[in-house]
Amino acid sequence: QGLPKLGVKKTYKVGFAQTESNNPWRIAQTKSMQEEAKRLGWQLVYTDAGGSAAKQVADVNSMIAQKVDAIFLAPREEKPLAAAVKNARAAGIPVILLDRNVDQSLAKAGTDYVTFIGSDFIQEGQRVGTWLKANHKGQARVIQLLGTTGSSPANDRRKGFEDAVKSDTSIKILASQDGDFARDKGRQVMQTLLQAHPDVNVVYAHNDEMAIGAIAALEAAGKKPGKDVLVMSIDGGKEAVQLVANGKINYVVECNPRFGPKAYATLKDYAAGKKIPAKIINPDRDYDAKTAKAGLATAY
Amino acid sequence: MATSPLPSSARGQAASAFLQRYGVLIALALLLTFGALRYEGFLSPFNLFSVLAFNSMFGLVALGMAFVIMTGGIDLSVGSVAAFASVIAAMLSPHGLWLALLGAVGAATLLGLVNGLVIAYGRVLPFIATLAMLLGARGLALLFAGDQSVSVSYESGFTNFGQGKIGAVPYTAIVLAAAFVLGSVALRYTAFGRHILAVGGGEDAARLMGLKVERVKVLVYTLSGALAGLAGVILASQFGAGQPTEGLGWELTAIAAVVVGGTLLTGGMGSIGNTLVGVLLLGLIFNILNFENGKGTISLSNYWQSIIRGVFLLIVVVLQSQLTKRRS
Amino acid sequence: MTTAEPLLVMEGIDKAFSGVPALSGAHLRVGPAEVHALIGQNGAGKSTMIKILTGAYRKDAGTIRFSGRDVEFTSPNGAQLGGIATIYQEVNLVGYRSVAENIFLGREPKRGPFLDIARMNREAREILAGFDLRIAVTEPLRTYSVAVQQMVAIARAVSQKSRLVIMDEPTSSLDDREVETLFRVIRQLKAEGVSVIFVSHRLDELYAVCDRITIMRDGRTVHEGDMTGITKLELVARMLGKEVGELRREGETAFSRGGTVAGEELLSARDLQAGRTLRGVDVNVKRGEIVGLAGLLGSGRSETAKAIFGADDLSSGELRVHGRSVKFKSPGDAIRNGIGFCAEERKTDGIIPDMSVRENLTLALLPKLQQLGVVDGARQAEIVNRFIARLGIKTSGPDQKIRELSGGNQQKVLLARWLCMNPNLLILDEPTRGIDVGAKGEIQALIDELSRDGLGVLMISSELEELAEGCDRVVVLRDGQSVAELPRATLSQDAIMAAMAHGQEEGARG
Amino acid sequence: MPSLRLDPAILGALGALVLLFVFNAAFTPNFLTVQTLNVILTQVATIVIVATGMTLVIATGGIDLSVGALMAISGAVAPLIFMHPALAGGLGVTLAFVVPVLVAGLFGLFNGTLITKFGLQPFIATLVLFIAGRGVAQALTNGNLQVFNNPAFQFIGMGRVFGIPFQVLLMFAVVAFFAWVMRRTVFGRHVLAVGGNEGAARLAGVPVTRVKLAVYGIVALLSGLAGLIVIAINSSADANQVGLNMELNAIAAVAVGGTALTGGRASVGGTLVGALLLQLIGFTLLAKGVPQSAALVVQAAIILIAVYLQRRKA
Ligand SMILES: Nc1ncnc2c1ncn2[C@@H]1O[C@H](COP(=O)(O)OP(=O)(O)OP(=O)(O)O)[C@@H](O)[C@H]1O
Ligand SMILES: Nc1ncnc2c1ncn2[C@@H]1O[C@H](COP(=O)(O)OP(=O)(O)OP(=O)(O)O)[C@@H](O)[C@H]1O
Ligand SMILES: [Mg+2]
Ligand SMILES: [Mg+2]
Repeated sequence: QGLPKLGVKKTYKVGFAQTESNNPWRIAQTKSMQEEAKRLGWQLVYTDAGGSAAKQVADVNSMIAQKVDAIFLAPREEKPLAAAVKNARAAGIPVILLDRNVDQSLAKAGTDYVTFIGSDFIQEGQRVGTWLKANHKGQARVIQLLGTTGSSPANDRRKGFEDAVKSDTSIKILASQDGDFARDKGRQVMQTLLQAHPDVNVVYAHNDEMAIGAIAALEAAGKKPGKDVLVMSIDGGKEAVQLVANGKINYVVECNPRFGPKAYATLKDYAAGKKIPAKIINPDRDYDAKTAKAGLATAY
Repeated sequence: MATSPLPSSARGQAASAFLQRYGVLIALALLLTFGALRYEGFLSPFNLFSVLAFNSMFGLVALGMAFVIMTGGIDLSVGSVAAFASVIAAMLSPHGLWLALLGAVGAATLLGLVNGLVIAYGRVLPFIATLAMLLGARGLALLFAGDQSVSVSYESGFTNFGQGKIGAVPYTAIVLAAAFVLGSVALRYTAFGRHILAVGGGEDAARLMGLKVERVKVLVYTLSGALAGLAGVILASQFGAGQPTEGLGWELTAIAAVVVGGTLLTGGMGSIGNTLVGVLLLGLIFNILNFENGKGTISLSNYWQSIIRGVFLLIVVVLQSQLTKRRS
Repeated sequence: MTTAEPLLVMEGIDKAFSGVPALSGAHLRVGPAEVHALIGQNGAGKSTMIKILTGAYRKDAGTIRFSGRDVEFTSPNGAQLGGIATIYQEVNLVGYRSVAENIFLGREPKRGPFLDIARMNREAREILAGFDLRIAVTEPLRTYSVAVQQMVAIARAVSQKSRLVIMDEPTSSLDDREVETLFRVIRQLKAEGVSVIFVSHRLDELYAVCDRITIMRDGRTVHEGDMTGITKLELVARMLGKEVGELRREGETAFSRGGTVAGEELLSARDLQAGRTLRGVDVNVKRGEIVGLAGLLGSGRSETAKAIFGADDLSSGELRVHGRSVKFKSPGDAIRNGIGFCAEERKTDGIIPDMSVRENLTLALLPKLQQLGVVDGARQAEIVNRFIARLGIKTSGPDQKIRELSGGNQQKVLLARWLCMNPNLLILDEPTRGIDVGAKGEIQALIDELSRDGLGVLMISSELEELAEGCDRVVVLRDGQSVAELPRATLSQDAIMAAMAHGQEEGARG
Repeated sequence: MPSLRLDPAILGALGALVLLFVFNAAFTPNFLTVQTLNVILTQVATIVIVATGMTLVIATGGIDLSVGALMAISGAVAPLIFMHPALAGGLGVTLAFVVPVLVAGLFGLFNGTLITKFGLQPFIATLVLFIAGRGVAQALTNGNLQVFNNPAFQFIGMGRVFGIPFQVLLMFAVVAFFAWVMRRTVFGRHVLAVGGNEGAARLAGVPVTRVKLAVYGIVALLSGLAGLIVIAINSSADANQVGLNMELNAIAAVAVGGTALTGGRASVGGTLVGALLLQLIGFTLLAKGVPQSAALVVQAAIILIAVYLQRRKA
């Protein structure tokens, strides 16, 4: 009762079930998947669930109906997408999960799907927390800009961070509010929170976009981001890394959306019968004032 | 006293009346034919029933919406209410399907009732009352769920409802069909149905004629809440989780389906059967786009897909309105 | 007349709308099996009285006894269940639903949980047959004319087997033959022991069918008595609050035609065709002339008016204004050519309910009241005040919403809308519909006077006396065609009636 | 003369606004500062600008769901112009102010045409662009985020005149102008007449088609303008995000501000009050640290209460 088999072929017809495409990170991920498929000469069936886990399951079903060779799935939600994974398996199609996992009690790597490739969101939050513990001076008063309420990266990046700083009494979280992973919303929320908590000296944003919005808000309020207020974020896109280099962001943990090469390589390995680990964690970098300039060239 | 027969009984009208009535059905048939000819695997039972199972949620929501719209109202809260119900269903799922079903549909019905009371007796316009519920129910869903998806129990048989089948036919498709048959009968053959249409056709007149307009309104919003609740139970059961963030934009899909089905947004006229056809028509478009992307000839990015969907909607409603215009 | 205990007693009824009293201490007594006339000037409070009785409005004070019990209906539904059926002043039915459904709405025949549709349609047909109305009961009601709708409303009310049937101006959109039918039904109801409250501004009708009368003025009941005990002149005097001697009356109407010299041609329409209803209408109007348009219901009078005014598309025919051939694409074009049109259905085609009397009155005039798009408020106010005074519009002020006015007063505002434009040609579709006799006289006199100053008028009326006395010429339509044209010399009610029914050899189209 | 007395329809919202203001003054630290006022006004500016147009549309008995998408389109077009190498300098910036707004206006006329010529119901007609419009914006930029730094252009979102943010001045100018239009001009009356009874208005010579085209054009132009402000503040144009949910925010502001969604009435001042109220609610909930889930419930309740109250006063 193992995984569906996949023969070795020159080209494959594969499906990529994207969650949504309403932010730069997702768009970069999609682009990477498309470009790499093109480079390999593979046929890619691309679907977009528009932020709905239910639709994503239906999307996967439509790929099954099209008899693709394999499915790459970026699950919108841990639990609902387990159903999609099982459907694919029942149809004899191997699945590789990208950037988010499915609920391990419902579907397991090695039996239900091949593997999970991605980052560990909790760990990302922890890295930010750990860096803060090491780098803040005096009392740290933190505003946390949360990702979209209810989404798993938001929940995990919050949990990782809060767990990491819990023990440190010199770090106090003043407020945690939903910035919807968006620049404009991040800016507006930050503006408002700045009024209520003028003594803030640390901002932790769950992604680059909100961090950039927060920087605009800080500057509009006459504060110097990076100096008066430490700014930290996750994603590590080029714009953010540049800001680290400019000293406006202090620390970024990378969460690289360029999945294409790794994803297809893994599939080829699987077809070739190689042993695939249950989890492939991306070797995500991080950037601070010292490493940013060097990293800029390779930041996505 | 003049006793002229029908004022409108010209011959040429028959054709456009036919088209108006069956136009959507013809469009659906055309779309299916197109898909069948162009894509391999499109007409497979797996694909069709998968589309049906997924769209059963929209179908139920659109059914409630159709009733609401026929009274001249609107219910923007259906998506949030369904999400809320899915959370409640998931929380109750360890106690078995029936309790989860009753509890979730009951809770959603309650929210629908609140909508109805606020609209009928509070005299707040439906758009605003249900807009508030759209926010409120979402908030409640997140509160109950603790901001994340809620697991359902797989042991209690709860998931059979959403995932089980008779032969190749999913239960959810059967539930959908049953709901529409009942709805159709209720609209056509019961006084309640007539009263819904009368309220939509002229609220003041209906009131002066002695109809209990308020009660009719409360009932349709409650019904819409209940059906959204049922959709929420299917959501939880089919996908194995109560999802507080699901259901975004369902109200627009449902409204579009109702309108595509030929129901007037101003109320007073409409068809239940065509609403279902409208749901399937809009649902199939997504499916077709997925298949088109699989052809490999072009890869439609997400934004091209939304442009295509918009243009498709445009074509359907323009044709519809031209037919209606020609008729009257 | 009746000595038994009255069926209905309303005593000391008070009602104020946002502080302005509409009824103060009004009373109304209706005996069993009695046809009771309720009359009064526009805005006297008749409709308000009725709506309080049926629970559509809540009274501020007073008592109501019905069938020997104190009652207070809280909704029209309650009144209906309590044995009171009502035909409200504005036709209030659901246009999209079928005729049969409208008749049975709220009391549909059922079999088990389901409607018995076959029975409903059958019974609807039977009920309508009692009104000599043989129409397809499964068609949406809105496909029929106002008159048919009005008859359906009456049929609905009468078929409810109530003890009291209220008719608030049921005849205002009916013509003579239908009125006869209605009277027959009323007499039949009376024979069955049902009482009827009958509101109308057509006095002859009251004498024809009513037993007793209640007259209201300014929210009070000013007279109560037997119909036979009061002459027309007394009745009008009571209603207007004047002495009988003050009322000098010559004809039935305030028109005094004859001897007017018609000027150059304002409008000439030849062979107008539109839709399925207009199949060749010829009509022309000269400066200073009042031309009547007569015909049975559905003969195409309103359609003719709308087609001339650019509100409906013409499929063929020629239209000349001031001798120039024109094609109006919209009413705006017609208005710019100096034409005004006061439509028949004021609720759907006339008033903007939520706008003030001021804005409603000057709506068509606005383009002339503006400079660079800005409304000249002072001139607007001046015009509005002038017409409120001139037509005696009963309103708490120009800022009052028009929907709060009584039906007749709304009609006056709409007339003013067109009069204030100083049009060359005015098309009036049932201009005095629902207007009390006092105001009617004033309006007729006004039309008369304006026509002497050169205004051309095309007037549609179902009241033949209005046409016979008021017009210089009457064009008669039948089935969408003009079939006769009666010059002043041969004008009489009988002549018009004959032409309407049979056409006339020497008619316009031969 | 239209009297200058306060429209009773907005009393509910105004009362709630005052109450909330007093509450914040008492319980929210640092509330009574110029800075706070600035934050609230700059954040509400785009909503008010769009909602003013929406007020006109709703007054004709219509609705426009496409405003957010139109903001995205205008926001996508502007950088294409001022970042174009051939259009560097003043010309590019000037065109970047004018062209995107006009493009949005054209889409508004498209909406209006669907409604007037094809007889589509406004909800459905504008749903088309609601679905497709954002796609158009993305197609223009190939889905990419456009990042820029152009102080001349960004003046519209970041500039100040006498210390007052330019967008706030713009907002007040728009409100004042359209309040005046609705009160004093023929066009204003025509808008109300069309919404109050379209058939009757037509028979009274009101150019119904033109009035409707105009209001959908106006709301689109204003949305285009708002789109420029949003991208200017953020130094970036993100077709996915610009104007997201704007239709609901604008409609809610209009409704809370006392303009009936059934048409025939309009209160531009009320819309300003309504938008401010909603913004202040958001501000208060954020400042008090209420989590999103609870905040949604509170918002829902307050909207209902405000609408309910003024419904009784009206
Ligand atoms: N809803 C309302 N709001 C404010 N005032 C009203 C309202 N309804 C009626 N009125 C006022 O009450 C008075 C009586 O009106 P009502 O409609 O009863 O008159 P009526 O006798 O039926 O007149 P008509 O013969 O013109 O129909 C009028 O002055 C009218 O303006
Ligand atoms: N016998 C009829 N009974 C009722 N309605 C009719 C009849 N014949 C035609 N109609 C309808 O009447 C309309 C045309 O009549 P129109 O309103 O122009 O007539 P009219 O002479 O002005 O009558 P009315 O007095 O009712 O206004 C059409 O819409 C037609 O469908
Ligand atoms: Mg009356
Ligand atoms: Mg007529």
